[in-house]
Amino acid sequence: MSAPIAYVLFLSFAVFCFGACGFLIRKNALSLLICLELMLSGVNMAFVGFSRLHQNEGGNVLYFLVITVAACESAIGLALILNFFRLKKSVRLDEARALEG
Amino acid sequence: MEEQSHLQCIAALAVLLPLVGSALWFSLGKKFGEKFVSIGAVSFLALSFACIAYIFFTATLPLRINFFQWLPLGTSSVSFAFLFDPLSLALSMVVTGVGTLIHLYATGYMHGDAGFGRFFSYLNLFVFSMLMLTLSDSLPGLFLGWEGVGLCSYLLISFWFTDEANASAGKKAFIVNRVGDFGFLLAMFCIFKVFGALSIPEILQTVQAGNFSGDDLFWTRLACFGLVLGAAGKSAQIPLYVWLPDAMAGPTPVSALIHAATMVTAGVYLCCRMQPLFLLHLDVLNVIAYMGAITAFFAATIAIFQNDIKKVLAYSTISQLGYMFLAVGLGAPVAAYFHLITHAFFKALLFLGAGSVIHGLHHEQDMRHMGGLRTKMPITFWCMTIGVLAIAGVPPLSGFVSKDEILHNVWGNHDWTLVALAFTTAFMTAFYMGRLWIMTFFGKFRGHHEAHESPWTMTSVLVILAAASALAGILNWPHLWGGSETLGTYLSTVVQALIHHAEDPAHALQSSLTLAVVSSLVGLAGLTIAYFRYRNFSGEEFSSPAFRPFQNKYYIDELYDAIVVKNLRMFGKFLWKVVDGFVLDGVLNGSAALASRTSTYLRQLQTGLMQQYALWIWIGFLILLLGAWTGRS
Amino acid sequence: MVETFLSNPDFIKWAFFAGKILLLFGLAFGVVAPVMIWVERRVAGLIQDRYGPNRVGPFGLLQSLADGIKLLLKEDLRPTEIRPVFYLLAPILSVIPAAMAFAVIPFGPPTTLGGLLPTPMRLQIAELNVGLVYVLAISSLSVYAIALAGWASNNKFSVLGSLRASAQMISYELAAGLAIVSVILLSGSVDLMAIAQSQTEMWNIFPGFLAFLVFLPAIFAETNRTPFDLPEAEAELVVGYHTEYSGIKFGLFFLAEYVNMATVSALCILFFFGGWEFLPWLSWEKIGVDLNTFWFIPTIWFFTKIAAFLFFFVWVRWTLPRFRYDQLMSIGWKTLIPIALLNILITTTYLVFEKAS
Amino acid sequence: MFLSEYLGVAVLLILGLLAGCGAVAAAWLFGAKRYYPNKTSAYECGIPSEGAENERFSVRFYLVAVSFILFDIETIFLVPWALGFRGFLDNGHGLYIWTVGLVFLAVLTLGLVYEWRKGLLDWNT
Amino acid sequence: MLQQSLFIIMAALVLLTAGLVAFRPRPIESAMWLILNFFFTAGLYVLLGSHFVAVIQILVYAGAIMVLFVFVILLLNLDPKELGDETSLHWSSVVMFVGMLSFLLLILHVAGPQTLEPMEGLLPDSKFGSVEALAQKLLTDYVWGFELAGVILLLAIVGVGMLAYRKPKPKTPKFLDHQERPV
Repeated sequence: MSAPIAYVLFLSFAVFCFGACGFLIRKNALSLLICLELMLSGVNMAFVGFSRLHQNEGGNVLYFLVITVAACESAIGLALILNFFRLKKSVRLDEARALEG
Repeated sequence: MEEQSHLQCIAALAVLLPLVGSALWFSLGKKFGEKFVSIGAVSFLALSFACIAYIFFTATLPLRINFFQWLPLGTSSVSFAFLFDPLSLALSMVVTGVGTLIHLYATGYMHGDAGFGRFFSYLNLFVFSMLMLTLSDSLPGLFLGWEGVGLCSYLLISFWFTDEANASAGKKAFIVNRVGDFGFLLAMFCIFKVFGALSIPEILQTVQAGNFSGDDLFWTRLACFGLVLGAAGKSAQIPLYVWLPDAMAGPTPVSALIHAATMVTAGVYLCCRMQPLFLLHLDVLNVIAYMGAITAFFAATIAIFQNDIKKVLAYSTISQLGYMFLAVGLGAPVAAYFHLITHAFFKALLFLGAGSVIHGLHHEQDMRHMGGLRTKMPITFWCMTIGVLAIAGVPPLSGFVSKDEILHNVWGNHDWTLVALAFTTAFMTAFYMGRLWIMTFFGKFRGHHEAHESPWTMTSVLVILAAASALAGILNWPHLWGGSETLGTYLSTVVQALIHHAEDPAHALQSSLTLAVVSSLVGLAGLTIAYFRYRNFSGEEFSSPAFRPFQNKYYIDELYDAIVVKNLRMFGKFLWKVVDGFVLDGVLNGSAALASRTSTYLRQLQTGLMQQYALWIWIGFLILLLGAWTGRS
Repeated sequence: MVETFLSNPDFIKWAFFAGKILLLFGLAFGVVAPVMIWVERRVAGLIQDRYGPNRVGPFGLLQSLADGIKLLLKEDLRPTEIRPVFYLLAPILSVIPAAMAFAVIPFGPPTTLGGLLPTPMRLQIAELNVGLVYVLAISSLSVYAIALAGWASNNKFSVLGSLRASAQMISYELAAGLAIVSVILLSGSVDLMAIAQSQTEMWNIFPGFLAFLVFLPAIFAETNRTPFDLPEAEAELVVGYHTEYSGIKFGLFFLAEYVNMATVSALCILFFFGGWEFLPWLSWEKIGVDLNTFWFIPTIWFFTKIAAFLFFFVWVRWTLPRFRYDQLMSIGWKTLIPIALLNILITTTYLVFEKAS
Repeated sequence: MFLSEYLGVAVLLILGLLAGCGAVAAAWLFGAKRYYPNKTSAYECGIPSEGAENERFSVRFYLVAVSFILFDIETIFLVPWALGFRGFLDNGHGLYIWTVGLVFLAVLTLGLVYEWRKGLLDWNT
Repeated sequence: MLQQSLFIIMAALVLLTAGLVAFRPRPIESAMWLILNFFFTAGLYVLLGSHFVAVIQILVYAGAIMVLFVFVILLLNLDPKELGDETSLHWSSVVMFVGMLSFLLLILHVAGPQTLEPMEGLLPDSKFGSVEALAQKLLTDYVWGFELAGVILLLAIVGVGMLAYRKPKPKTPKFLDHQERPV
C-alpha cells in the first residue's frame, strides 16, 4: 500500500509552485537557477508518481531524461551567469534589461 | 533476397557517394585544400562508376531496387526506388564514366581557383542529380533529378558570378528551363490523372496493356506534348534552345560535362524512357522528328558564323541533339541512344580540347586570335583532330557509325524533307568543325599570349576520350558490315524500332554501303572546303549583308526579347505601380500603422525583466487551467 | 525466561542487525582511524629511518588516544571573518557521508552464524538492490564538506584549497565511475554482494586490469592522499581547506578521511580482489573450510585484505612525491578517462564477439 | 527489497550526525575560549592579510565542474546499459546493445575530444 | 499505514525545504536547503518504490548539479552588497498560491475520488524500481531518448565551451577578475 496518487501530484505541483514563486520574486540569477531546479524536481515527482501508479518504468526513464536536461540547463545557465558577471560585476537580473552592452 | 540486399547497398553507394562528396567539399572544401578535394572528388566519382559498372556486369536486368515508401498518394503511392534497365544503366555508365574523366580534367583546369571546393561540390551534386534522373523508377524521382541538374547547371554557369554576364547567363538557363519544367509537370499531372500512378514501369505496363477511351487519349496526348516541351527545354531544342549558347559562360569542364555530354541528353533519355507512351501518338513523334531536324539544320547554320570556339561547339551540340531527336521521332531510339553515347565521348573530347586550348592561351576564346597551335600543343591537337574527324563523320570513327545509322533511318523513312535537312546538316557540321580545327591549329599564331601545353591531368583525359571517340563505333557496328550491334541487342528489351528495312540482305548491304560512302563523302567535302576557305585565314572574316542574320543568330534573342521579355516587363510594371503601389501597399501601410499604434501600448509589457515574462507565462497557464476546468463541467 | 527471549527469532534478527552496525561503525571510527594514524606515523618513521611516536603506551600505540583527547580539549577557535553556520556545518558534513557509505558494504557471505539464525542472512547493513550506485551517490556528497569548509573560512588559502580539492575529487570521481561501469559489465550486477560472489572463479583484477589501473589512482585522488594531496599541499596552501580549522573540527576532517580510505579500500577489494575469497581461483569451499561453522573466517580475511590495502596507502604516501596541479588534472582527464572509455569498448567488444563465436 | 533495509542507512546517518555534532559540542563545552584579535584573524602565515578577501578565482574550476556533471550523467546512463548488457547478450541481441552503447559513448567521446582540442582540459593559467 | 505516515512526513519536509529554497535571501542558503530538499525527495521516491531513481536523485542532483552551484558561489565569492536586496514575499507569490489551490481542486474535480485511494502495492517479486527494470525499458522503448540524451550532453559541452572558455593570454596574472577592494 502506498500513498494516493493525488497526494503525489499535489506535492509535485506544490514544489513546482514554490520553484515558480521563487523564480518570480528572486532578484539574483543564481537563486533563479536554483528555483528552476526546484521546478524541474517538482515535475520529476509527478513522473515518478505516475510510474509507480501504473507500475511502468516509463516515467522513471523520463525522469532520467529530465535530469539530463536539468544538468545541461544549469551548466549553460551558470556559464551565462559567469559571463554576465564578468560584464556587469553583478548577478542581479534586473541589470540585464538592455539588449546591448 | 541476399543478392538483392547487397546490390541495394551498392546502388545506394553509387548514388550517395557524389552527394556526400558534394556536402563535404561544400562545407569543408576550404579546409581540406585543393589537393585533398581533387583526390577526393575524383575518387568518389571513380568509386561511383565502379559501383555502376559492378551492377552493369553482374545484375540480371531489369532490376528494381526499392528503398522506402516516399509519397503516399491516395490509393497508390510512390516508392523511392531505382530501376536498373539497359536504358538507365547505359546512360549512368556514361554519366559516371565521362564524369570521372571530366572531374580529373577539372582538377587541372580549375587549379588555383578560389572556389575550387565549391566547384567540385557543385559538380558532384550534378552527378548525384543526374544519377537520380536516370535511375529513378518514378516520375517524381526523375523530376527531382531533373530539377537537380537544372539547379547545378544554373550554379555552374554562373560559377564566376561576380561577372554580370555569367550571372545573367545562369538566370537565362534557369528561366528557359522553367518553361520546359512546366511541360514536364503538366505531363506528370496528366499521366497521374489517366493512370493513377507515377511509377514508370507501372505506367508503361498499363500503356502496353492497351484499352483507352478517347478521353484518356486526349490526356495522354497532352502528356506527350508536355514531355516534348520538357525535353526540348532541357535538351535545348527549338524553341527553347536559346539558353545553351549562353551557358558557355561557365567553366569549360562544366560545358563538357553538363552542356554536352550528359544533362542536355536528358531530354533524349526521357523520350526513350517513355517511348511506349509516344507510340500511342505517332503524330507527336512526327513533331519530335521535325523539331529535331529543324533544330539540327538551324543550329548548324549559326555555328558556321561563330567566332567563339565554345559557341561553335555549343551550337554544334544543339545540332547534334537535333539529330538525336530526329532519330527518336523517326522511331529509331537505338540510333538516338547510340549517337547519344558517341556524342558524349567526342563532344566531351572537343570541349575539353577547346578548354585545353583556352587554358593554354590564358582564357582566350576567340578563334580569330588563335591559329598555328599545332606545334605548340601537339597532344591537344591530335586529340582534337580525332574529335573533329569523328563529328564530321569520317569512317571508321564513332561519329561516322552513329550518324550513319541515323541517316540510314532517315533514308528508310522516305520523308525527303528530313533527308535533305539531315544531309545538309551533316555537310555543314563537317564544314564548321573543319573551320574550327583549321582556325585554331593551322596558319600562323594570331594571339597575344604565349601558348603552352596543358598539364597531364588534362591531356591524359583528352587521350582517353580520343581513344573512346575513335573506338566507340564498335558498340553498335551494324550487322550488315559484320558487326554485332551490341547496343541494339542490349536495348531491344526496353525500346522498339519502328522502321524495319524489309529488303533482302544483299540489296540492304548495297544501299547501306552507298549511304555510308555518300555520308562520308559529304563529311570529307565539308572538311575540304573548310580547309581551302580558311587555310590562309588572316583574322578578317569577310562580311556580307546576306550573312548578317546568321552572324546574329537569326535575331532570335532579340525576338524573344521583343515578344516575351518586353511584355512581361510591362506587366511587371503594371503590377508594381498599380497592384503593389496602391492596393497592397495600402493594406500593408494601414496594418503597419495599426500595429505600430498597438505596439506603442504593448511595448510597455516588454520590460526586459525575464521574471515578468515568466509571470505572464504563469498567468496564461492558469487561464488554460481554468479553461480546462470549466470546459469539463 | 531470558533464554526464551534470547531465542526469539525477532530478537535475534534485531540483535544481528545492531551487531552489524556496531561492528562496522566501531571498526571504522574506533579502530581504523586511530590505528591508521599511529601506523602512518610509525611507517613514516620506518621509511624515513627515524622512530615515530613510541612513548605513549607500548610502541606508542596510545598516541592516537592522547591526540584525540588533546583535540577535544583544545580551544574552540573561531576566526572573525568566517561565515559562522557553514563553518560549523562543514566538519559535520564530512563525517556523515563517511558514516553512510559503508551501509551497503558486505563483509562476508550470507551466513546463519553457525546455526544461530534460522535462515542465512547477509553480513551487510542495508541490503539495497542499487548498492553500488548508492556508494557512488554518497561518496559524491563528500565534496560539500570541503567546498563549504573553504568558503566558510573566507580565507584565500582555504578557498583555493577547497576549489582545488573539489575539482580534483569530482574529476577523479568520473574516472572511478567509468571504471566501475567496466566492473558492472564484468559482474553483471550492481549489488555489491553479487559482485563479490561473481568472483569465486576468477577475480576481476585479471579481466579488468585496465579498470583497476584507472580505479586505483582515482581512489587515491578521491581521498586526497599522496601523490594526489594537492589540496593540503602545505608548501603552497598552508593546509588547504582546513587552514582555519583547529581542535576537534579539524579532527573530524581527519577522521572522515581515514574512514573514507577504509571504505574505498573495501570497495576496491570487492570490485577487483574477490572480496572475502581466499585466493584467485581458490575459494574457501575448494580448500574445504566449513563455512557453516567457521563463518567468521571469510570476514576476518576480508578485513585483513583491507588492512593490507590501507598499509599500501600509507606506503605510497611516504614513497611517492606529489604531482603538480596541472599534471594532476591532465592525468585525470587526458589519461584515466580515455583509458576507462577504451576499456569499456574493449570489454563490450570482447563480450559481444566471444558470444558470437 | 524492503523498506526496512533503509533502516540501516537511517541509523548510520543518525550515528554520523551524532558523532559530528557531539564532537563539535564537546569541543565547545570543554575547550578554552580566550580570544583576542590577532588570534582570530584570518590565517596568513603571521603577516596581516593582503589583497581582497573575496577574491575571484579562475573560471577553469567551473569548466572542470561542468565537464564533471555532464560526463557524470553519461556514466549514470552507462550504468543501466552495462547492467542490461548481459541480459541482451543472452537473448541474442548482443550486437544491438553494443551498438546502442557505443553510439552513445561515441557521441560523448566527441565531447571529450572537443574539450581536449579546444584546450578546456589544459591547466596552464 | 507506516508507509503512508512516512510519506506524509517526507512530503511535509519536502514542502518545508522547498519553501525555504524559494524564500531564503542568500543563494548559498537556498542551495543548501535545496540539497536537503533533494534528500527528502529521494526518500519520497524510495517510498514510491523507485529505488534507482532515488539514488540517482542524490547522485545527480545533490552530488553533481548542486556541486556546480556551490562551485559558482565559491568562484564568485560574492559579498552581501553585491547580492543585492531580496524581496522575500511579493504579490506574485499570492497569485502562485491561488494557482496551487486551483490545481488541487482541479485534480479532485477531474480525476474523481479514485485518485484518493492508495496505489496498489507492489508484488513481492516485482522488479519495479530496480536498475534492471529501468535498463530494460530504457534500452528498448526509449532507446532514442537514450541516444538523444547523449547528443544533448554533447551540445551542452560545446555550449559551455563556447560560453565560458577564454583563450589564456600569454602573460596574465594568476587570477582573473580582480575586484577593487571596497574602502
